[in-house]
Amino acid sequence: MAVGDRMSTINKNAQQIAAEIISNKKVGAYHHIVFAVGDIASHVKPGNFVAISVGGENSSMVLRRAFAIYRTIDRGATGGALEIVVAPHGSGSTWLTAQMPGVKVDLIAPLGTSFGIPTEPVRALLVGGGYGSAPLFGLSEVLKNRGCRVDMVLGASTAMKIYAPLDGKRSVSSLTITTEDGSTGLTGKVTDVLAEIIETNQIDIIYSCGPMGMLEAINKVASELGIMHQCAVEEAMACGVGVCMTCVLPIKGSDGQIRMLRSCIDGPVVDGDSVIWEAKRTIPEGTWGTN
Amino acid sequence: MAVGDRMSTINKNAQQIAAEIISNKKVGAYHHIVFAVGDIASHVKPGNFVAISVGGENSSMVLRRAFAIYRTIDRGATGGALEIVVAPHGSGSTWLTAQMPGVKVDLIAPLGTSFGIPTEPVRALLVGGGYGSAPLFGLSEVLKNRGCRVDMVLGASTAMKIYAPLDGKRSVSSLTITTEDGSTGLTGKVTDVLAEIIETNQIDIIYSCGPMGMLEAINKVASELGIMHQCAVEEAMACGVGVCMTCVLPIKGSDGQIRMLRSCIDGPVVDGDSVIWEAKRTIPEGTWGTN
Amino acid sequence: MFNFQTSIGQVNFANPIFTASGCAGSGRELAQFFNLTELGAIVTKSIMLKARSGRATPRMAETPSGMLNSIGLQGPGIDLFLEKDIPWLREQGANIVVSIAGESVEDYAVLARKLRSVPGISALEVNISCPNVENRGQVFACHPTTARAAIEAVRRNIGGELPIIAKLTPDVTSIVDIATEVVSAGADALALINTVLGMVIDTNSMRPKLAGKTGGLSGPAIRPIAVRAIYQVREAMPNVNILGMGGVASGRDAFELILAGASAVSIGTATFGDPSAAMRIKRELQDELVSHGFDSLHEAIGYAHRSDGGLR
Amino acid sequence: MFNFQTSIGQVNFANPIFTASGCAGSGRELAQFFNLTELGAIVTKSIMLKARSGRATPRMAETPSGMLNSIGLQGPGIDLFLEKDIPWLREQGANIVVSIAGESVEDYAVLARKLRSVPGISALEVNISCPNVENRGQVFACHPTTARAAIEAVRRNIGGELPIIAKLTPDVTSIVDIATEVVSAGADALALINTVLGMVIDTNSMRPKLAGKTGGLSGPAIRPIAVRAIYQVREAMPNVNILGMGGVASGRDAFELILAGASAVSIGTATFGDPSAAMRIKRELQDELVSHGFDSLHEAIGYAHRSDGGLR
Ligand SMILES: Cc1cc2nc3c(=O)[nH]c(=O)nc-3n(C[C@H](O)[C@H](O)[C@H](O)COP(=O)(O)OP(=O)(O)OC[C@H]3O[C@@H](n4cnc5c(N)ncnc54)[C@H](O)[C@@H]3O)c2cc1C
Ligand SMILES: Cc1cc2nc3c(=O)[nH]c(=O)nc-3n(C[C@H](O)[C@H](O)[C@H](O)COP(=O)(O)OP(=O)(O)OC[C@H]3O[C@@H](n4cnc5c(N)ncnc54)[C@H](O)[C@@H]3O)c2cc1C
Ligand SMILES: Cc1cc2nc3c(=O)[nH]c(=O)nc-3n(C[C@H](O)[C@H](O)[C@H](O)COP(=O)(O)O)c2cc1C
Ligand SMILES: Cc1cc2nc3c(=O)[nH]c(=O)nc-3n(C[C@H](O)[C@H](O)[C@H](O)COP(=O)(O)O)c2cc1C
Ligand code: FES
Ligand code: FES
Repeated sequence: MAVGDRMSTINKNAQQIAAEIISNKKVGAYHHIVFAVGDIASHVKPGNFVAISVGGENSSMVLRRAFAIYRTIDRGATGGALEIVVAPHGSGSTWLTAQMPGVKVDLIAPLGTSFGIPTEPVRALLVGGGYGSAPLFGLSEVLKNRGCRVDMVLGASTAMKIYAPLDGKRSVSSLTITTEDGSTGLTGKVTDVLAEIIETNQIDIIYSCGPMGMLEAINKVASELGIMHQCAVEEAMACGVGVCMTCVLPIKGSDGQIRMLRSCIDGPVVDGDSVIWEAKRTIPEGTWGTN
Repeated sequence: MAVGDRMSTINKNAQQIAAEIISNKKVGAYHHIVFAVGDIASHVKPGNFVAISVGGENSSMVLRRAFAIYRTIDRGATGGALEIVVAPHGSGSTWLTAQMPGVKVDLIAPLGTSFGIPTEPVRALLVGGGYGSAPLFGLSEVLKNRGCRVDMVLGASTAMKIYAPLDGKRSVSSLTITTEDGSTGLTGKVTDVLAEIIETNQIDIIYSCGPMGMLEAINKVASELGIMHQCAVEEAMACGVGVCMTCVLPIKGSDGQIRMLRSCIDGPVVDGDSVIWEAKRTIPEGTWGTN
Repeated sequence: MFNFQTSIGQVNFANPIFTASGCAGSGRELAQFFNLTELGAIVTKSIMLKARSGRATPRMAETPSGMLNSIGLQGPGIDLFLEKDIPWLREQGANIVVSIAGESVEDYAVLARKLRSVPGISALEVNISCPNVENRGQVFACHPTTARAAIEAVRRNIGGELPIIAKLTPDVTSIVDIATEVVSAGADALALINTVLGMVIDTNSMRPKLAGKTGGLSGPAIRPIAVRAIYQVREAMPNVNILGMGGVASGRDAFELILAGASAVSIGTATFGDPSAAMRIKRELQDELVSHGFDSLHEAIGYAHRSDGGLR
Repeated sequence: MFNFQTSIGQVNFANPIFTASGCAGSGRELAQFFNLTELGAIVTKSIMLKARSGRATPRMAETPSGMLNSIGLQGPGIDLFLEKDIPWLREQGANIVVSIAGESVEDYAVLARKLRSVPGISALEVNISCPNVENRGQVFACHPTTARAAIEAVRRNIGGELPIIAKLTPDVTSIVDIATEVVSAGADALALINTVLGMVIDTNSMRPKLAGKTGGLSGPAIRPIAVRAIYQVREAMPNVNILGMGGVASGRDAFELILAGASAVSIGTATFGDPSAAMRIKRELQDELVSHGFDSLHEAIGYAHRSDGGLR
């Protein structure tokens, strides 16, 4: 997926609405929350995200929170629904997970890039960490419909943090689970099992979503094996719509130039190899605009 | 009531608790809200107020809001209840009036001075403006029990803003209502009818609660007729417990000295004649500490 | 008919709601949410001479009723900006205020020269809240002499009609002193206020949250500082137009800055929470003005100064 | 056993949670809510030479995540204070830090002389964020020379053991410059930060909300400014103890100021929202420290400065 060439299509389908919460259920360590969003649902592609205002009126939290879209149900302008999976973490996500059905929240969707869908049937491996599994189920359905074989690896620190709903599982040919504490599946990290699964299933492309450290590790494996890798990154976002420049990542373009690109506009889905992973808290040398 | 000599008893009975809302009902322009407060109820005297945190977690409102206590029901440590009457005005009161039964709020009570109760049976006139009527009903019951005759005048801009519950009305010998728009009772202000009622009923003492402008006007009438007047003042309070010095009023002590006294500690109930009413946005000359 | 027009240094704007520099992207990002022509003006992010990567990430931290940012003026540099962004904005019919920032007095001079003959620009906002690389990284707007030097360089080179709006930082002992200095150096108007220097420490990592350690505090948290700065400067220089900003999130807030002395109001952080904030605020502001009996915006500007005197 | 002790300029305190000057009344008001001996110290409201009425009302306005106040140092004057308040606090067994404020350099000198032989005081906090009547009402702490003069006057007159904590305002171009100056003038420690100058306009009356027009901004809104000031000063003078304050409302917040470099933390505005805030914060802070693996408070002080260098 080429980045940096979306200027004319920025936020093209994004709509800002007051969306009613239809359902909010605890699933393991997460909350599965469903919103009524009308025809927004018809514009969402796997990998897109939603930006939600938190805290209600008089909130001391001035910024939106971004959530990967788990899936949408397109029933037109009245019945469309959008689903997300939220980990109660800090104050914003904890507030959101405490909201009851009937409450309306200010929501903008769809935002950001989506996973690139191959035109030919390929063998795809989907790798998710924690709630990062959420956007992968919608992706797997799309891939399936294109005739792809889809394998999946999900990892987390512990069983409660594996998000793998039953109907989601059905859409994949194989599902491998790893937990660091061994409370379910294999003991270890997703990267411990990648090489074997890739070889066994002759994987052509990896799609991943999860913590940045995990994405980096997956990319290392993919690079070494010369396999394409698209990942959905997660950088602190203040606006989610491209106006604040807080969410940037050093990304190498097709011209070989590293640029600080916005992960909300040129991401969250990016080519794993285009990201300069080792640039933690620094600007990589040679980045455009460092001289 | 002598002010300035309460140092040793400051906040004596005050307790800070998480109080559950038992009921929240709209009454005219106001909300009548009942809290479960346990044995706090047994310490409340007419004129005391309660200070409530507003906005919940992550609230951008850092200060408590003060509300006159309408009445309490003393059923001991488990069953005690405390009632207030709230006008949804700005963000804090609007938040409070939107809270449903079951919600717990952080509440401190009882705070401040109370109305002085005469040792002999007297003829008392209670004058309330808007939600300022609230603390007068509890007062009227106490006075009744002491054998006093109680007349009442309530005023507001319009009928919806007259708070006069049925059982409250029963405790007074006469109730006169004035509204500025004439939508109920007599057209005009409370002060239009005071002189006549005072004369007719041979009033010995006036108790009042309401907007500062009204209290000042009542005090003028009381002064002219040489009648005692106790009023519950309302100054912007940041803490409600005497630590911030924001809520001060210029008050003349028994020694003739004007001091800037805290209306949360030395008030809200003060002698009408002790207040330097005309000192709006200024420090009266000769106030202690002006040199 | 309510008259919503305002002026900043001889230039008229249809309404007083502007975007704040650095808070509206290139304009394209917001165009999905409202028509840019509905703004009094779009103020571009501060553009520098050369392309700039900005600071490393993390670049932001949420704070109570506000946020910290340390973008570090990421941008394409003036040439690409004039080639790509300005023509696009002109095509949209947007009213454009260009914000410039330099690392040296010479930078400001060159930027002004590059802009002097560009058509379709309404005013120049000169962001002097940037480190002066020639003077130990001290911020231009922090000292009267460097503030003056930057503004004089722009004044000398901009020529003609384009009004200069000098944007000041509140992080000074006396903002009135700096304001006085830049006006005497040739600024036609003032933009008040830039962000306040702040810092957040991440209590998990136990290190500064931002890669750049300190950042600029913005949002409702700083509104009282903005109102104070605007009021003080208006009191000292009642005839200098002020473009006010700092924590405006509602029509009430915009009204507050106008009463303090702002002729127009820029919306920054509020846009991050609500991309259509500027339009909402514009509607709410008009309602406030009308409900307070004003027939025009103009009458309300600085209205809080009536009758009683200066700051006590 | 976790060691919660701290020290400010040679004096030890059992724990680092203090009240903030002007935010704890005379102590009596809070005594209903917790035992004052549980505090590291109670810092008294700034006391002046003579009784003072303070400013007219309204004296406060709530702001987003903060508040403005313009109390104007209302108080009984040093003599009554020493006669009534200090003995009462000593009776309670409270650890006492006395805050003083003057209108002239001579005031500070006289206050110090009056306090030098008073028993039961642990330290002196010198509030120099007050207008200097001898110098056009300019705030002492805003200029190196006047800040120095006030602290020197105290130093010369206080004699003996009593540590001097100079309390600074953040409303300056460089707080490090002022800090350096007052330390060289004899301050043993620094209190950072006093309130930030702000203003609110009441959009109903369309006038400044406070009778005194401007007021001091406090509360969580200013915490990022406090953290920045503490971090900067700690970086410049790692051996000078800092009493930190500004928007601390939780143990996490206190921990943040400690990581930035504070040896103790004062609780101000949070007490208005919750009279027992200091006790809650003390508990929460200890939990934070323990859960981060610290055996003592001491190890955490300034911990955010480890490894990488100065402010960029
Ligand atoms: C593209 C994208 C997709 C995401 N998808 C999900 C999802 O599906 N489910 C889910 O639970 N969370 C998701 N997150 C993280 C989510 O946006 C919040 O950051 C997280 O819930 C923490 O917010 P908080 O308010 O609880 O924490 P706070 O500590 O209150 O957050 C303070 C600020 O820091 C930012 N922040 C804190 N942690 C992170 C983080 N890890 N990444 C980015 N910003 C952070 C917050 O957005 C907020 O602005 C996603 C983030 C991004 C950028
Ligand atoms: C002793 C006392 C008794 C009170 N009793 C009642 C009562 O019984 N019922 C009721 O509805 N209200 C009462 N009030 C007013 C109440 O405390 C709030 O001030 C009012 O509800 C407005 O707060 P807000 O959050 O809605 O407005 P906001 O505008 O959000 O308030 C902002 C700040 O200003 C203060 N403030 C605003 N208006 C007033 C006012 N008129 N008086 C004092 N402070 C003000 C608030 O307390 C708050 O700190 C009383 C006030 C005091 C001091
Ligand atoms: C993310 C971000 C980027 C900013 N970039 C600039 C900039 O490039 N130039 C400038 O003059 N001000 C910049 N500012 C400051 C704003 O224009 C504005 O002065 C300040 O944020 C206060 O307004 P607010 O509280 O409405 O955001 C930036 C602010 C933020 C939050
Ligand atoms: C109502 C009020 C009164 C204050 N009075 C004083 C004072 O007398 N002397 C002083 O040095 N600081 C005074 N301060 C400043 C506080 O001590 C503290 O430095 C500041 O409020 C920041 O801390 P906070 O955000 O925790 O309140 C006062 C603050 C408030 C809010
Ligand atoms: S989150 Fe604002 S630009 Fe990406
Ligand atoms: S409200 Fe704080 S002293 Fe009265």
